[in-house]
Amino acid sequence: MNEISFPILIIVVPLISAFFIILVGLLRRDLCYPLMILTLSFSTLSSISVLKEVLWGGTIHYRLGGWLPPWGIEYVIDPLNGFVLLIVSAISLLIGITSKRMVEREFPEKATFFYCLFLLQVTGLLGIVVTGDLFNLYVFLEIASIAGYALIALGEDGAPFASFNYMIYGTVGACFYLLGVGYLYIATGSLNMADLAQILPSLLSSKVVLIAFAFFMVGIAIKMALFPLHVWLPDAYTYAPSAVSSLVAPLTTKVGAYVMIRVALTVFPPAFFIETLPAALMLRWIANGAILFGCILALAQKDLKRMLGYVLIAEIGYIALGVGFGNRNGLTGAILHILNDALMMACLFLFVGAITYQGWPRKMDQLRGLHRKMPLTAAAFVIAGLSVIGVPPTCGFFSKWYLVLGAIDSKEWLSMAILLASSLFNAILFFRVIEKAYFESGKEHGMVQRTMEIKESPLTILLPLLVLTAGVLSLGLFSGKIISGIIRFAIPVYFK
Amino acid sequence: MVSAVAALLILLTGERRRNLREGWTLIASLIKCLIVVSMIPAILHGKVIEWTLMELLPGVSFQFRVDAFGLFFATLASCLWIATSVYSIGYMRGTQSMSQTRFFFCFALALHGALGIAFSANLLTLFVFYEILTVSTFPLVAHKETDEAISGGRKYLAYLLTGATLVIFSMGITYTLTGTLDFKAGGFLKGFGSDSLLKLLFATFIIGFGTKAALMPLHEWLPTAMVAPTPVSALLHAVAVVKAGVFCVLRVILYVFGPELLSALDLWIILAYVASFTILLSGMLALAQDNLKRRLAFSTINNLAIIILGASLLSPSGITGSIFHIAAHGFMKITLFFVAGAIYVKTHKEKVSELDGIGISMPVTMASFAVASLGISGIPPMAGFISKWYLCLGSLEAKEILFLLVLLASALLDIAYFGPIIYHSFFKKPAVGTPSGMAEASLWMVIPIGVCATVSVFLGISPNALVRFFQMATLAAKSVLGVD
Amino acid sequence: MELIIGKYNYWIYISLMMIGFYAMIAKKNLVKKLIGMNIFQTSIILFFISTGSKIGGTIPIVEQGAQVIEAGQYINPLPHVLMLTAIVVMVSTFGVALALLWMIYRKYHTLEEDEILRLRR
Amino acid sequence: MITHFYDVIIQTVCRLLIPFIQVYGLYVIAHGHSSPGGGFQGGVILGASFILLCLSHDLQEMRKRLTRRTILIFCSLGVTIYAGIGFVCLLLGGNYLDYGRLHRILPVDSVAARSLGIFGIEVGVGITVMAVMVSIFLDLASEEKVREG
Repeated sequence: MNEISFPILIIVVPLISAFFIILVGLLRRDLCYPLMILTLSFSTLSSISVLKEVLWGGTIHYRLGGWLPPWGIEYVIDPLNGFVLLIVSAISLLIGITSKRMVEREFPEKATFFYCLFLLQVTGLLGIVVTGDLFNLYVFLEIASIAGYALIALGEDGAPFASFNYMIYGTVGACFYLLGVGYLYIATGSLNMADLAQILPSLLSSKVVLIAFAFFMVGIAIKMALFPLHVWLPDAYTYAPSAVSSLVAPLTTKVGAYVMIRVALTVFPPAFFIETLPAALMLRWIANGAILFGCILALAQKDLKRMLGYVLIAEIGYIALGVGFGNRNGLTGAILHILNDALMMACLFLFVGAITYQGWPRKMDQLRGLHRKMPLTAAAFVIAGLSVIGVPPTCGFFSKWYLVLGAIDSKEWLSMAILLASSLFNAILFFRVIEKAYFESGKEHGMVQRTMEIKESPLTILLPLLVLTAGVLSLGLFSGKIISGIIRFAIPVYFK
Repeated sequence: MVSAVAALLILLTGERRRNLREGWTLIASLIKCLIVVSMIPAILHGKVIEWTLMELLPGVSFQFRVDAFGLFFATLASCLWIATSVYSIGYMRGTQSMSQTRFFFCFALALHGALGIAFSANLLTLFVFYEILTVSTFPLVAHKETDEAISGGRKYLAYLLTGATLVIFSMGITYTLTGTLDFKAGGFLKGFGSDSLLKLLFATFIIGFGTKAALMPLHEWLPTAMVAPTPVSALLHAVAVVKAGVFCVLRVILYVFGPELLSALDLWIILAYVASFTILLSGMLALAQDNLKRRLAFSTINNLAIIILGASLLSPSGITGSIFHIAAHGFMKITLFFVAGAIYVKTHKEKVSELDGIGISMPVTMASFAVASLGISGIPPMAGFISKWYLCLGSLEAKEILFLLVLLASALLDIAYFGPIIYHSFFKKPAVGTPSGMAEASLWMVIPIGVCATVSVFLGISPNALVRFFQMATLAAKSVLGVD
Repeated sequence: MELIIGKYNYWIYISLMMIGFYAMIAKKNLVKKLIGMNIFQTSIILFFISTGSKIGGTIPIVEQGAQVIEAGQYINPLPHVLMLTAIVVMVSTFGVALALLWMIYRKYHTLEEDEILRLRR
Repeated sequence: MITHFYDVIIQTVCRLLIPFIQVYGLYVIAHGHSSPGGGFQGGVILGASFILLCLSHDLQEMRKRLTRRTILIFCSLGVTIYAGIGFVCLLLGGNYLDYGRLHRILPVDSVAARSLGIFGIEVGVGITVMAVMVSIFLDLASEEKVREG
């Protein structure tokens, strides 16, 4: 097997094994889990090697079926999506490892389907990232979303209803995206991203292109839960089973953010996005709103998971803000934040998963004495929380730092104020939880009784959680390397 | 950095093996102090030790640099850490406090932060450790887990994180203006940006770091944080936290903006006025406090402002004096807090008005208290006298009689609020019902008290003895002003 | 007038889309919402197909031995192919949606949105 | 949901029709790469024939011929065929789904191999579509739990 076929293998291997798992599951149910882990580790390893390849040898083009673009579907990996690819596959591997115990606890009879859907979801996400074709992207977007709807519906009481709402929103988003593809096809006759990037600059005055752009943006904004199109998110992620929410929450929205960067800044010429249209300006304002709104509503939540949902909305706001600044620093911050936020959110949602697994209630005021029973898990939460707040040396600080620099470069003082204020909001949010978990030990009667049996989470949950935490802690220090080694190449030439 | 390792070890050792855990603390503090002290001779010969870990941002790396000023602060912090850890072992055992592992862990982490601040070579590294210090101190402040303690902790965090965001803002602007964040003696901002922008920048920097240095009107968290256990108060006031704040302010004044730029922009005078205002007001407020620790807290605010005032005068003696005052105040204030803690552990008295006659039952403790408080008031031969002397000289050099008067007035105020305590404790009859006779606190606590008091006298008699504090202070001042 | 008649396919797709949109937003019954969603999706399919079709065009399959290939005679196959995929996607969305509705129904014994919301309170 | 429902006309007509429908479905699949039609359409027709069977007779009748387990196997088998062919192309040194490469293992030339490759893919697609159609229908009809589309 030549090394150049890794791009396709990353997609195909999870896809095949997703269906293979159903076959296996009919015979030996206990083989499903190892198979999934094997698949995910393969994806992770190959995305590492692909990223290396890209950084050494430049962009990889892979033509499906040997058809030449713009007719055939092409998979393109450049530093930007190589980077996102690695994030997606690595985090899904970690979450995959944890899923076993949670699945066994929450819905053992559906384990086979769960693993199948899990792999389908990962396939979809990886596909979105890898593909170089706009329509293909739509297909993968829907694969990921449909798997996501089904996965979310596996959750608690409100889950089917939340999932249905998500589906209505998601479908509208996908359809808008599809319309955008259609209009773009009418205007250019091509669906290949690289091809489009060459054709589009001469067509920018066309109204059709303008409409296509608008549809793209709205569609993607729904998929990535950008304020004010975020309504589906808190419900869906709150009721989802823990293994699902810790996969979906960090990755789906981040991949959406990636699509936004891809479409707005590489398919369409960046100048169009920033100078010709007020799109960047609008995005900035929307992002400002998202950050404020997410933080303030998060303050009002009593359920830990729902609070994290709103925090996530605010974090999406950060990424959008970074893109909206339309300058080098802002974009660096946005791309870095895709990584950091994926890590932090995976860590936080996994934390919630871990405590739910042990039968701990998710309500904020019932977290007393957590650190005595589950010291490592609680420590992971503290570190991830600090990172969301943006306390150095955790990684959250560095992306925020770049965003602040971006704000200064584009003279957006209001955005900067909001950025800074949001870290204060986050501080209130997280320290409120930390206080509960650490200081008000379970003194009350009854509380002690019930919590006696609760122990630290099992190793398969704890280990990924700690790996993620270590990532949150150490990636901050290595962010200089990440930026100079990867992100620098990932930024479109326009910004250099 | 030793204390980070120590923190981990402490955490791992856990609650069960108390002696081992406390052993780690002691060993770590000793090793750390030795390492720091061993660097002194090299620095005094004018060398600068640099150590680059990795690049954080393009142009800004995670870098440490040991210069005279940083080493000065590091020496102070690490010496006091030994005293504090001995003392806190005694205190924690005395009060049977819970969650001691967390306490020692956070304590070690905080020290790690303080030393990191001392050795940082640029603003970003400094900020990293600044935040570590802030966050690790929060559990210490809220250690008692009562409502009062937690709200104190909240207040602490609210103030400090707000300050920190302002610092991020100002760092961002600085970085965009100059493309670097490395400290340079005499400042690196000169010649960048417009005057008004620089003024704004200065304001945000000072407000940002000034929160930690408890500069009025941003001091409110400090008295509230007095709910913390005494070793923590000592940490806050003498060893790390506020000292780190002051250290950062001085770094900004001297190494980011630089004296030239400040005098060109006339910013120093504003800062000096703010500091003087703080000095006078906090002195008066201290008079009004009945809780001993709160009184000490306002006294700390007072002294911090004196340090900042000295630095903002931008004259050689002023800077030397203010740097030296960091150490002098550190030793004296830690004595005072230790005494307050010892009294609390032994008698559960916190109010000044309850201290009648306590000097008779706890003679060593209260004698130390007397020594330290006289030192703070600036009476020779204590350490406080030397720094105040230089500060006064500094204000004369700057030809600002007003500030000289402020300094003198503050000395009077110091006497006014410490005098009665000494008087009451030694010369008033104890209230009826209290047991008489000798009742000192445990040796773990008395020894550090005695040692610190002795050192503060010692520093006054020969400021260059032992670790050559004074020489380092002069060296730092000279390097900043570019005088040889 | 010419705008309406000349581009009638667009008008049809837009009106269908709005009908679907209206149903998705305004209808209280979840099944009606779902039907609205389907109309919405179908309108997009129509839009794509109409952009690919030509009056008098033929299927784009080259007969064996055909000598002259005139591109103008053939309908553009690409939109059709795309829509084939899109239909698959939409059918599976629909399938999942029906399954979800079934779960909702079993839980609440109703499919009216406001009643479900009331029950959940 | 669907109860036994005797109607001689419906049952007889369906019994007669279903084999023809299925043959037609196979034809559409088989001829898909050289005329309108293909795996998807053929699969739908095949699936519809089973649904018709189910409607005209009853669920149990359907179950006898096509158990849930079989449907699942078909479902994943189809995808596996599809992806497997692509994979074989990959192993033979070409790109994914590069059917032309198949001539190395098939006793035909490159052009015919391409045609055969597409045919194989169509078969895979057809099987999957049929299985999924039927399984969605069955799931809805037999009040079973949620599954993916």
